[in-house]
Amino acid sequence: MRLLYFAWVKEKAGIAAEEVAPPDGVATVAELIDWLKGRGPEFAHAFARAEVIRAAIDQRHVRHDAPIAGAREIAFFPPVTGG
Amino acid sequence: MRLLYFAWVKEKAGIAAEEVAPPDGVATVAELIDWLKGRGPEFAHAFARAEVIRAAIDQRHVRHDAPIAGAREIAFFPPVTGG
Amino acid sequence: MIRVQREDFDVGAEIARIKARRSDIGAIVTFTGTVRDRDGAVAAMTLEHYPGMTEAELARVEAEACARFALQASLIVHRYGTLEPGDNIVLVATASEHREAAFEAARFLMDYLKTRAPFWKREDGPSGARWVEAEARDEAATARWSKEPAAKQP
Amino acid sequence: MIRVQREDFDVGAEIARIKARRSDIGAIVTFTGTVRDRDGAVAAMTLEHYPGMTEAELARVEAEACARFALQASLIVHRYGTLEPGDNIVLVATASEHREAAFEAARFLMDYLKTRAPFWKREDGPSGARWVEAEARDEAATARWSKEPAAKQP
Repeated sequence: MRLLYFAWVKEKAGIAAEEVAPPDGVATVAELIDWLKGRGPEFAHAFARAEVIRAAIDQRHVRHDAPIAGAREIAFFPPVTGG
Repeated sequence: MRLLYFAWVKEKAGIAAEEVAPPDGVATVAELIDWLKGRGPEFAHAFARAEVIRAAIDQRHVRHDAPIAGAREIAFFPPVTGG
Repeated sequence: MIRVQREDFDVGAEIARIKARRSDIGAIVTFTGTVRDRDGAVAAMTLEHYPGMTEAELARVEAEACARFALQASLIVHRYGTLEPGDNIVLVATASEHREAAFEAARFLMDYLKTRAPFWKREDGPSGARWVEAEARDEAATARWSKEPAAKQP
Repeated sequence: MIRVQREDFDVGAEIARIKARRSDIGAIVTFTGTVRDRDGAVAAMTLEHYPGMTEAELARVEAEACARFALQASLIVHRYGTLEPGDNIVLVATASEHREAAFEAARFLMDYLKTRAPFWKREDGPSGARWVEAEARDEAATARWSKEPAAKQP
């Protein structure tokens, strides 16, 4: 699946987009975040306050308990500030 | 004092503006309307439904119980429909 | 600022004038009221008004809005004379740091001028001319504001 | 209609486009959001967004507004890229037969896009760059709509 990062999540993670293949036990957005945090200090830093990070699966907002099975694109970003 | 009429009040009364000197007993807007109704069939027609007619004294909205003493200009008109 | 005029207005130009030479505004709301043709029933509309009182009343309404809401600028333009379907009738514009005050003030101005400003609409259609009747819901919309706190919003 | 663009927009031209070739509209409300300079603290603002999701989310917000309110037309234009104080950021326009629906729908669109559309503002000032933080009152403004009846207004 393809992961996208925006705003300060992107800056802290040091990457804008990547392809990943998380292991089988990773079933929800929350579990994906936990898995990402273990990939290195940048990700641990970017997702340190996981509760403020918002997620979208295939360009729709989802909660952290959403299942990721079948997702093609998952994005992580801070609360939006447009308008 | 100067009287002004607008919209259908003007059309029914057949006059847009006039100078009048009502007798001493005419102290309020309501009494002025009663006096005007006695001046002829056009005025009786224009003010037949007195309760829907709005009034302004010196360019400020007033109720029918407002005193007319000292008024320079009194206007009568239907409820406004601008905007 | 208020203007009562026969001529049309240009919403874009009015917004540009409000924004000119300042960068402290965050939100601008405009309301444009237009002559609505109801299935061909309106060939033209004539707006009569009470010169002198119109300006005084609009100025009072605008002053009341400025007292209630944290506005950086406000504008009321109201036309009179004969208009055709689609023509502009009234423009209200409000500017504020935040959208809440701009939205509320624009709505307040429209609600108040609908029941206070001395204008009368006469519609001319195929079946003759008729004076437009005031709507009870406009009175209700104005009355709503007297129940709400008059505190300035941020 | 929705547009996501780097270029500026012209409110007057957008209103003219909405009104073109029809005379059934009675009320047009516009909201323009601009870059606000807070006492010289903001030299520039950069709007990042999520191409693809931005368009999808704005289309969903607009469809929700059309389902809730009796609109004759609606428009959302949102800019991205680097902007300066005073520059336009967002335009929302709504047209309806009556002012209530136009006002309510414009406010609904702004409240929803503030908490749903994937944009992020970065302010560049004399003391460096900072990401603008989301405001709790924007969440509250959006939540307000889920308490209200979704019935169409006249």
